[in-house]
This record gives sequence, C-alpha cells and structure tokens, in this order.
Amino acid sequence: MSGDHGHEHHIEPWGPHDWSHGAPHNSFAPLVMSIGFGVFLYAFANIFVMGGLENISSMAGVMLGFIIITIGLIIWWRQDMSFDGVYEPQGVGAPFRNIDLRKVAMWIFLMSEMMVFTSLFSTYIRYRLGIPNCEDVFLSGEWVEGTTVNCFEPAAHLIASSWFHLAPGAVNTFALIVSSFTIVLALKTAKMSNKKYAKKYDIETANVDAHRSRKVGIYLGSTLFLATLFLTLKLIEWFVGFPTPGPLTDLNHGHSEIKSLFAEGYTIHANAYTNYHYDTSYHGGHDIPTDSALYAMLESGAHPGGMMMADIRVSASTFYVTTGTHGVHVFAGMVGLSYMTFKALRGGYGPSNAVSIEYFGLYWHFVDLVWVLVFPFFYLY
Amino acid sequence: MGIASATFDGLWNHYEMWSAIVGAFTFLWLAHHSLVYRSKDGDDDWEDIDGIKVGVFPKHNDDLKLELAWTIVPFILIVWLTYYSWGPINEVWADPDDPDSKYGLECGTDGHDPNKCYHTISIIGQQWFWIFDCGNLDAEICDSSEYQDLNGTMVPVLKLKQGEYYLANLTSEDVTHAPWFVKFGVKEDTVPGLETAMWIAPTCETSNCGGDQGESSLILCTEYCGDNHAYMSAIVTVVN
Amino acid sequence: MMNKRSLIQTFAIFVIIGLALNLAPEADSLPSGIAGQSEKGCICHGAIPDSGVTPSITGLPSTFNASTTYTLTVSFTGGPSGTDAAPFNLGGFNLAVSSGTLAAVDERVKIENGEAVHNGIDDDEDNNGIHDSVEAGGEPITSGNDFTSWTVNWTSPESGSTTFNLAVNSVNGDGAASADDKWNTMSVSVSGPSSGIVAEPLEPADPFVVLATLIIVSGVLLGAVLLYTFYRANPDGFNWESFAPWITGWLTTTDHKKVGTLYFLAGFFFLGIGGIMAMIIRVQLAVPGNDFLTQDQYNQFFTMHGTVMIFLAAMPLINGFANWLIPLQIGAADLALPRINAMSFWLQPVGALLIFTGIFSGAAADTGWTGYAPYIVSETAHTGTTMWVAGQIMLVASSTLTGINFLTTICAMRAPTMGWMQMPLFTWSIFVANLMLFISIPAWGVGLIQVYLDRTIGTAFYYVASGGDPLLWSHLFWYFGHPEVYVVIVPAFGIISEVIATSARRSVFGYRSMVYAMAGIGIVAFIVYGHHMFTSGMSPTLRFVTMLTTMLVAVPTGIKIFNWLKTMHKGSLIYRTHTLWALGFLVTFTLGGISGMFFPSLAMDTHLHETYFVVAHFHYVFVGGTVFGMFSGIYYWFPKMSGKMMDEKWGLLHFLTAFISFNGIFWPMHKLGVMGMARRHHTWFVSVDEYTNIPAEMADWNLFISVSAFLFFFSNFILIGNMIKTIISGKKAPADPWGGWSFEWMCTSPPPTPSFDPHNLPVLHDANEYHESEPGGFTKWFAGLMVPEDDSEVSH
Amino acid sequence: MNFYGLMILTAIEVGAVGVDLSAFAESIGATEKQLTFGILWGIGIPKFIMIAAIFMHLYGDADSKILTMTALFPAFFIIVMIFFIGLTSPGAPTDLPAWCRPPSWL
Repeated sequence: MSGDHGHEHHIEPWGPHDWSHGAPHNSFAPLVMSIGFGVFLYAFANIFVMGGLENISSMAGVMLGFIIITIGLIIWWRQDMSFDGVYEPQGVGAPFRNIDLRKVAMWIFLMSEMMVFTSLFSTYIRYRLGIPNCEDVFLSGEWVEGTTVNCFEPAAHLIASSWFHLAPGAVNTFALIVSSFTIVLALKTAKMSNKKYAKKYDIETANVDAHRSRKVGIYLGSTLFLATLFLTLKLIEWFVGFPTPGPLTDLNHGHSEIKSLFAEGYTIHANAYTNYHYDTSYHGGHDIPTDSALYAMLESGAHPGGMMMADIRVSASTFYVTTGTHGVHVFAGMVGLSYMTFKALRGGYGPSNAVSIEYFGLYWHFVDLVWVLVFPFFYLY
Repeated sequence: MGIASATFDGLWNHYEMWSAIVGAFTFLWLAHHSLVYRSKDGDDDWEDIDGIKVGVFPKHNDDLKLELAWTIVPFILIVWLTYYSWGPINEVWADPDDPDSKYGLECGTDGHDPNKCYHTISIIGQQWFWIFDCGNLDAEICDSSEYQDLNGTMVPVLKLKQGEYYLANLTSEDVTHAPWFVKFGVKEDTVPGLETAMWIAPTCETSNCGGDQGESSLILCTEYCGDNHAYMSAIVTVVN
Repeated sequence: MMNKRSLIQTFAIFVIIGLALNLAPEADSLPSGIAGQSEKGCICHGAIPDSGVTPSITGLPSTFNASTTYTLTVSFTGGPSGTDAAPFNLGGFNLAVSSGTLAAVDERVKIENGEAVHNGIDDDEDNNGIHDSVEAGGEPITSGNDFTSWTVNWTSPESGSTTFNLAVNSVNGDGAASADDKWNTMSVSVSGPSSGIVAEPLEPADPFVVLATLIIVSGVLLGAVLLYTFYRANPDGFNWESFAPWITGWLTTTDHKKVGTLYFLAGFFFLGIGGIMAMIIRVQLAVPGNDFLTQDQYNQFFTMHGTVMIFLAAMPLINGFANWLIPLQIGAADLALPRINAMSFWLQPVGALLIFTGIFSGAAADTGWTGYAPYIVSETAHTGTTMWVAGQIMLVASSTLTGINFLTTICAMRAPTMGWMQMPLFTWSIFVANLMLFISIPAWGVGLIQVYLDRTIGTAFYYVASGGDPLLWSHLFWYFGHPEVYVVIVPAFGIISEVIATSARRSVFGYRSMVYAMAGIGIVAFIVYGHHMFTSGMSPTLRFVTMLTTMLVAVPTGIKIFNWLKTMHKGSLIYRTHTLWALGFLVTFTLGGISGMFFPSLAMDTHLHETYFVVAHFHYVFVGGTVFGMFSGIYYWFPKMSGKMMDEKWGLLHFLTAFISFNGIFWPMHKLGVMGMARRHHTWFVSVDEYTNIPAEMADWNLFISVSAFLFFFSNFILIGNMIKTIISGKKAPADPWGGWSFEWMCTSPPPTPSFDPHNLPVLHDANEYHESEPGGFTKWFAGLMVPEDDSEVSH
Repeated sequence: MNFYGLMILTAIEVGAVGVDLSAFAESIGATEKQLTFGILWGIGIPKFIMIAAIFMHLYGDADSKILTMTALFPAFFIIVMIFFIGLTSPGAPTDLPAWCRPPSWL
C-alpha cells in the first residue's frame, strides 16, 4: 500500500498530491485559511459596533476574508482532487476496528457539533422559562399602553399564526428531507458495481463510468439546489416576505402579501414591538379569551385597553442566532457540495471512491437532524 | 484577633489543621522516598525490580488493598469536611422567614422575638460608588448619611450597631459589583436586574467598639466592574 | 562563499533589524488611547468624563518666571450647560495646581484647601427651575455656578514645573444631579526657570510603550535565534535562495514533529509575553497607592496576562508535547488528519494577532480573562474587547480541530499490539484532556459568539434592560472554564507519571487506578463548575449541589499523588533535572491542591472569593502544576526531539532559582488574600488610623513578592539559554537516554519522518503474562459492538 | 421508504400547528399549547430516530453499534448542560430550599 519510509519525496504545497504514499504532505491551505478567518472576523467587527452601522467600508475587508478563505479551500481541494481512494487508512484495535479513519473523525466532529447546538438550546430554554411569555403578560392585563414590557415573544406566535406564514418554514423542512434523500441516492448510485449499474440502466459496461458520473453529479447538484432553496426561503421569510395575489388574497383574509419578520417588526433591536395580537381593539376585542384576567378587567373598565408594547430583543436574538447558526451549517454544507458536484461531474466518484459522499452524507443528515429539533422548537411552538 | 467572622475562623482553623496533617503526611513520605531510594553510586549495580526494557509494557506494580485504602480514607475525610462545613451554611444563607434561624424574623413583624430579629437595609452598586439605603430605620440602628475621604475619593460611611443583625437586599444599576465586608467576611454579587441578599452581623474587637466613634473597616468591591473598580470602596463603622 | 547579490540582501536584513531595534521605544500607540487625563475627576455628575465638554485654561505663559502672579481664565464649552431658559446653574469647575498658590479674583470663585472652586450653592431648593431669590420676589442673585468661565490669580513658585488639573461640570441647570449632566477633565503643565540642577521630572514610562517595546525586542530576539539556528543547520546553505524553501517548509508542514516544534515556539514566545505583563503588574502592586499603571491600564494588563498565559502559552505548550509524542508513543506514522493538524496550529497565531489588536490601540480588552457580562457588552468596556472575543473564537475552532485529530488518532491508530491498557500514561492524559476540552469548548464558543454579536450587530443576549441574564455568560463560560483548567493540568499529570516512573527506574504504581483516576477527573470536571459562582447570584440549589460535587474532586487527585509517591518506593532514583522538576511539581501541586480545598465550603468561600487567596491557589496549580510539569517534560524529552543532551548544571541552576523564587511569589499571597487584599484592584492601601484595611506589614510582603517575581522571570531564561546552547553544541543523544520503556525511546533521536514506517509498525511486548481467562461479560458485550475482526470495512 | 415516512410525519407536524385544535384540546382537558407541545414531541422523536438510524447508518451496518455508542457518548454532558444551564434561574442565596439546609442540631 503506501509508506515510502526513507526516500525524500517532493514537497508540493500547492499542487495535487501523490496520494500513493502516506503523510506528510505539505500544504499552504491551513496557513491561508487561518489568515482568511482572521481578516473576516476583524473586518466584520468593524462594520457594526454596538448595534450601530459604524463604517460600511470595512465590508471590503469581509469580502477579502472570504476570498482568502476560498483560495485556501481551492488549494485544499486541488490537493484532494487527485485522491482516488487508494490511501484510506482504517482503525486498528478497539473500539474503531476496521472503520475508515475519516468516518471516525466525522463522527467525533458531530459529537462536538451536538454540544454547540445543546448550548444554543440551553440558552433558549433558560430564557424562555426565565422571562414571562408576552401573551401571558398581555392576558394578565398587567401592562399600561405606552410603557414597554419585558417579555419573551416566541417567533412561533407570529409564524404559526397562519398557513401562509408557516409556508416558507414548512417548505424548508420538506426541502431538507428531500436533500437528505438525494444524498442517499447519490451514494447508492456511486457505490453500485459496474455490472449492476449496466444492467439497471441497460447500457454497455464501457460507458458506465460516464453515465454514472453524470447521474451522481445530478444527484449532488439537486442536493446543492435544495440547500440553496432552503437558504433563499429562509431569507425571504426573514427579510423579504412574499405576495399572495388573486384568489390567495381572500384566503389570506384580505391581505395581499405576507410581510417578512423584519417588516412585522420582529427584529433583534425591537424594544418597542407592537403586534395586532396585543391590541385589545383588534377584531373588536372578541379574540381575547373570556376566561382571561384582561377580559374581566376590560369588562369592569379597570383596564383602559389599547396596544401593549413589548421589548422582545432577547427572544428575537435567540431565534435569529439559533436558526442563523443552523443556516451557517447549511451554507458550509453547500460549499462542500459545490466541490463534490464538480468532482463528481469530472468522474471522481466510482465504486472504489464513494466513501467521501457517505462521510459528507453523515454531516448533511446531522444538519437535517438538527433542523428536526430546531423547526418545532422555534417555528411551531 | 480573628481573620473575619467567628464562623469563618472556626472553619479556617479546622481546615488549616487538616491541611497541616495531610501536608505533613505527604511531604514526609516524599522526602523519605526521595532521599532513601536514591541510586547509590553511579547506576550500574541497582537491583532492577521491574526489569524495564524498551518496547515492553512494564510489569504491573499495584497493590489493591493500598489503593483502596487511599481512596476510601480521603473520601471519609472529604465527607467529614463537607459535613463540618454544612452547618455554617445556615448562618451565611439563613432563611429570612424562618423564625428559629440565627437571625429570627424581621424586627417589627408580628410574632418576631424581640432579642432575635433583623433589620432590612438595601445596598445598590453603581459604576464606581455604593449607595446605602437604611430605609426608615432610626439613625442609631443604621445611618448612611456621612461621607469620608478615603485615599482621595469621597466614600459613603455605613454606621451599624453591634449586636444587631441586618439583611442587605442587593441590586445594581449597571454591571455586576459585590460589596465585601472585609472584617465580617461576607460578600454577595449585586447583579443588575436581580435582587440578591446578604446577612451582616457586625461585631467589634473591643467590647465598647472603641468609644462613641466606633470601629471602622473597609467595604471593597469584589466583582470586576471596570475603570474605578479599585476606588469603589466604602467604610462600615460599628458603634455600640 | 556568498555571491554578491545575497551579500547585499543579508546586509539589508541587518539594517532592517537595526532600525527595528532603535525604533522600538517610539512604538507609540494612538494618542487617543492613553489620554493623560486623571481619572479621578468629579464623579458626582454621571459616571464617565464626556468628550462633548471641552475645558480650557487661558493666560498661562509658556514658561513662567519665579513668583509672579498670572490671571488665568478657566472656562468650558459644550455639554448641556444652561439649556433651560433661566440663566442660572450653568456649571462649575475645580482647579488644582501642583505648586504655586491660587487666589480668587471675584466672588464667583472661592479657594478651598488650596484648590479654586466655583463659589455657588444650589439656588433652587425646591428645584422647580426658578431661582430662590426670584421666588422670594428679589433680584436673581447670580452666584458662581451661573457662569461657564471664571478668573483666578495664580502666583508661581520659584522654580520647577507646575501641573494644572482642571475638572469642569456642565449641568442642564435643573438643580438636581442627573445622568445628562456632563463633566470632563484636562491637565497641562508649565515649566518655570530651572533652579540649578533641578532634575527634569521623568515622564513616567508609559506602560504600553514599555510593553510594546519588550514585545518587539522579544520578537526580534526570536527571529535572530531562528536565523542563527538556520545558519548553524548548514552554514554554507545560509543564503537567500535556500532560505525561501526552508521557510516554506515550515509554513506548509503537516508533519506532527514540525507542527509540534511550531507549537513550542509559539508557546514559549507567549509565555515570555505573558511573563512581561506579569512583571509590569507586579511593578504596579509593589508599593501601596502606586500609580505606574492607571486602573484602566491595569485592567487591560491583568486581562491580557490571563488570556495569554492560559490560551496562548499553556495550551500551545501542551499541544507541542502532544503533537510530538502521541504518534511516537502509540507507534503511528502521523496523526489521523495531518492538514487539519496544521490548520489547528495556524489558527492560534492569527487568533493571537486579533487578541492583541486592542493593545496597539491602547484600548485592549479590560474585562478579565473571564469576561463577565454585562460589563463585557457595556459601553464602558474597551473597543478592543470585540477583537479579543473574535481572536478567542478562532482559538475555539483550533481546539475543536485538535480534539478531533487526537481522539481519532488515539482511538484508531495505535500499533496493533498496543491495547488500551498498554498505552503510556502521557497518551492517556492527552486522551482524557482532549475529550474534556472537546466536549466543553463549544459552550464557550457559543458564549463568545453571543458576545461578539451583542457587541457588533446588537443582539441582546446580555442586554439587561431587555431581560438579558448576565449569569447565562457565567454558566456558559464556567461550563467550559473548569474542564479547561483540568485540560491544562491533566497532561502535566501524564508527564509526571512518565518522568517519576523512569527516574525511579520502576514501573508506575497502580497503572489501572491512575487511568481510572484520570477518567474520574474527566467526568467530575463537568459537574463542579458551580464553585466559581458561589457568590454570583446563581440559583442557590445549584450552588449547594456543586459544593458537594466539588468536594469529590480531591479524591482522584489524591489517588494520583499517592500513586506517584508509591512509585518511588524501593526504586533507585537517578537525580537529573527532569527528576528534580517532577519532585518540585509534587511539592507545589500538593500545596495548590490543599489550598484549593478551602473553597468548596460555602461559609469560607464567601470570604475568600475574589481575593488573593484565590490568586495564590490557582497560580500554585497553574504554574506549580502545569508549567513545572512542562519544564520536567522538556528536560525529559528534549534529547529525543533535538537529538542532543541538555546541560545538567544549567538545569540544576534553573531548578533552584525558579523553584525558590516561585514559592517566594505565591506563598505570601495566601496570607494577603485572607487579610483583605482583593483581586483585580490596581492598587491597595495599608490601614490608616481611622479604618483598618491591610495591616502595614503586608506592604513589605507585596514588595517581597514583586522582587521574587522578577527573580522567577529571569530564572526561566536559563532554560531558554540551555535549549539554544544544546541545539547548537549539545552532546549527541542516544535513542533511550533515561531508560524509558515506551515506543518513542525505540526510534532514533531525532526521530525519522514519517515517524514509523506504516508497513512495519513497532510491536509492543507485555511483561505481564495474561492467563487466557474466559473474557468477562463486559468484554464480550463490547466485542459484539465492534466491527468483526476479519472482514474488510463494510461500508465500501 | 424512510423518505416517505419523514415527509408524512412533517406534514402531520405542520398540520397540527396550522389546524385550530382548540376544540379537540378542550375535549381532552388540555390547552391547545400543551396539545401542540405533545404532538410536536410525539412526531419529533420518531423523525429523529428515523434519520439517525437509517440515513446515518446507525442501524443495520457492521459498524452501527460502535458508532451509536460514539453518538450517544455526549448524552451525559448534554443532560448536565440542559439541567445546569437551561433549567436553573438566578436567585438570592437566602431562598436556599429546605432540603439543602443542614439539620437544626448542626
């Protein structure tokens, strides 16, 4: 197999590696990517300072950071491009006997990712149980129009209020599940032996490879497309909103469009958030449950009614940062997917070299697994 | 003269005794072994007990009885120390509405025992000075009107009475601070947006607290709070 | 031998170095950062000096002549002065002079104990905005605080120079102290005729200039040493052409030995920088009421000292040992993922650059290494804090990648004949340390990202007004913080186990109980972190629970110490420097462990928390434990890494000076802490007659500490000198100089690249004969879990 | 097959929230919030298991068992974090509950 113990091999920090022998390879990628992260973090901190837009000019620094990271990635992939699965060391001894090292490394990486999302969920649980729920405060009547109340407004209160609001989130969940499925199909296609492949698609074994590369490329490409769809729908839901023309308007009880979360005022700076849910005069007040204290106070005239103003910055922050971190992980997956699709179309994946799709699949299913928990907690409940 | 409150001194002496014992035991053992088991002359004729060779995992050298001994004995010492320091918790964190705690109930509430009750004061921490509020307690029990120069800055003086007990409600206007009554050995953080509490039982060294002007000691800020964290101190004077 | 072109280039390098050396003192940082304004202005109107108010003094000569009277006009502009219509209560001033006398010119000014102050009392008792005199029907009497400028007479002294400290208030005139009243201060100094040989008062050396100079000097020294070792490596290759490939070799290496050396370089460099900061802090604390550092600068120094020492010195040194030794000890060619190993190294220096950006702007992070909320997100924290947080996010990424690499390597790449219970104890310690680090660091990463977003785009995780909970940060930080301090000490345990066993020429006592003790520490580390927050307003139930669990921590550590002592029983101890350091570790770490036992009991912790007793404890465990363990490891493994034997005499000198001065520094701190010296205070005061603070004799203890601190700092250069001397002219080292048993002593020193040929990995024999007993229930169950022995990997 | 199962479960989940269940909730004596909470957990857990088991090869492969152990290893630390950070709220030390206080004779 490999191991050229002793002879002096050429140090190729830029170009494709001769993977037929083991370590060490030299590579500029680590140094370049670290500098890229440094520039990105430095520049991003100069754009916004303490919530205010300080100087937009340092957006150039952020772009520069991204460019340097991409250069680093390209070097990393150039060296990986020549990898044809010959050098795939396996675990020795308990506990990971005969399992590929990269698979063990991926699972250990997922253990760390679990802790990241546990920290985000612990923050969410602590704040949701620590700060009184806005709706309970509203229905308890302990508020006066004009003064802001500190309360926890779960995004679900806005999103799960109507089918249309729920649509982007729901479609996203379906998109992620389909993308998990296409990754599994890509893996199956790549691993299928030439004979079975030829029989299945009844083509001669000669051009199985070309046909397979195209098919695996299509599956990976569709996963990439679904991931992009996921992120675009999320951005629409956050910033853009979408119209509901024609027959949909009356379905959307008269509104011609669904406003984005930002337009609804549900932002991380919202310290005076007003919403029709918290307006006693909305719908002539018959939305207010009769058994609530507020209803009794309104009846007895003890409460002047009006619009409750709420400081919901904490709940908005937990919502945006948790779903945002998940979004960043989807984006990281897209970066990996773009490389793999490019490699697949160039015939990189065959029965002998299908495992890297499986390992990326582990990461991708993990991201979908996190969404299975994030979606109900943040969007539905 | 004790370091801080009597409870603290009791605990401190007890822990110091045990530390001395454990320390002496370990260091005697260390000194003995490192002197007695030195390789005598050069290192050729030492009696190679375990026969250590390169590339060979050495012979196990363990003795279950011994290892169990120095697992269980420290554990017993630890359990004893936990039990010993469990008692004072009731003093440092007594329950304000438990009549038979050290401080009893609040003076003036119905059913309080007159010679075992506490007064409530409030301490507010702000970026870089303390605000003491005695509420409507009469000046003889608690008075926070005076100021005094302390190393160049004017700091408030809290005048308390010996033998009285005080429950201080703490909060902060901006960042975390923590009043540390150095002589009474108590501190608790003032967290913005949260009300915490701390018991103060002022005592003096001399019985009549040094005549009428009382015995003063320092209150330091012991939770880092920014630029003038070191200047954010105050004086507590205990009168008889 | 060097052609003309490279001669010129070499000459150019020396010119640049020369320039850098003498430019260093001028390495000034932005003036805005280190404003000279005294920070003790009047703090009754609002908390912080407001740059909107600009005070000024006119009428001052450039140089005054002896004892002449000058009329000065003191005035200010800006601030809310007199926004109300009624022309009264505009503002006030306070002028203090360091020499000469002040006199009032008109009734607007009065002189109070030598300082000129506006002569104005609140003229609006019922503060309804109308002057009392007007209310009483009379003419509005104008008084001192109805103006924004005043005139004062100042008679100058015979000689010397005088500093004028002016503090001005600009109030909105509503008669009540409110938050929007602003104040600001300025100070200017004027020099008079020099009387004879009056020494020009030394401008106090600005600590940041001192720090920046020392950083640049140590950087240049490091560069010079590297160039010299490059030269000695092959003298005739010392030219420009062969320099480029050499440096690329180091910048792009993924070989675990070279990355290990890079880690050592970074670790020692920052150990030096952290040490310099410690020295500056000790200069400040040497005498009571010292003002070498203002409190603001002191805050930056202790924050950076903590961050640099833990994250940029101790962790890289541990990674240096781990990178060098793990593949060698388990018989692997290299780590599982070499390029990710290089990446996790390079993230650290770039992260360090980010952390240090604050220093150059003079507004470095001043939040303490713990960075408690809400101060870290408040306006008063320095702008450098965001960069400090960003730099640490990169360190989190680096540690996560290291964790993946080492866990995979140790779990899956051991030599076939090495089972879990045949691994050397140092490998076990790195395994447990990386497991703890790897599981706990995401909590800190999430906390840091929350603070980073709070300070940039303005999310409200720790914004108290919107319901943000400052204790969430303490929880997330200490959930990581306590396992982190065990991550820093457990590798030192591993090193000490190896060194004591080999020095006493016995196998370590109770190998299995050592492994279970380390596993025990690994688990307990996660359930005890509450003892850092006993007085912090955390939920009292959790404080009580963590009191009980913290008591447990002493048991596994006690087992290990007793096992080390028993290892020496009937051994035949060879006294080399690494043995001395291991025994030194045993002394200082035991003392640190014992002083640590005072904190779990709540009643004592309410007195001891945030005092110098805590500082003493954790320095005994950090420096006495980790750093002494590292020193022992360096003397033990340096022959293997460099192929040359170190000088024992220098080693003994280093041990004696460092060990004694270390105890000189930190032992008295226990007493200081208990007597009342609080942590993170930039100065302390001895008790005066009216109130008792630290007793007077403590003053010389602090001076004693500062002196031994400098001794300790310089004693460590003996080690650096020893290492350089050994690299250049050390005696050739045999493969196994100390008689160790593990794999690293089998290969040559320095080991070849790749370390072991993957074809014929080393075979580990076992001196204990195992009688092939029937495998127990657990082993059978576990065997069922694993992939069967024979068939190839299934997922192909 | 696994894919279709997941799609159906997600549809139920979204439906449960979209449809107004207050009437049904009254009948079983719970508020709509609690009912939705129950449904979401009821569907969330099987989805979690289906993805982990089938898509991530944690069931049915030779290396599944050992990798499931690896996946479950951080469970202890997750539980510690959820209990210590998620479910505690700050408070004054004086309201230490009775079971933590020492017995009166101490």
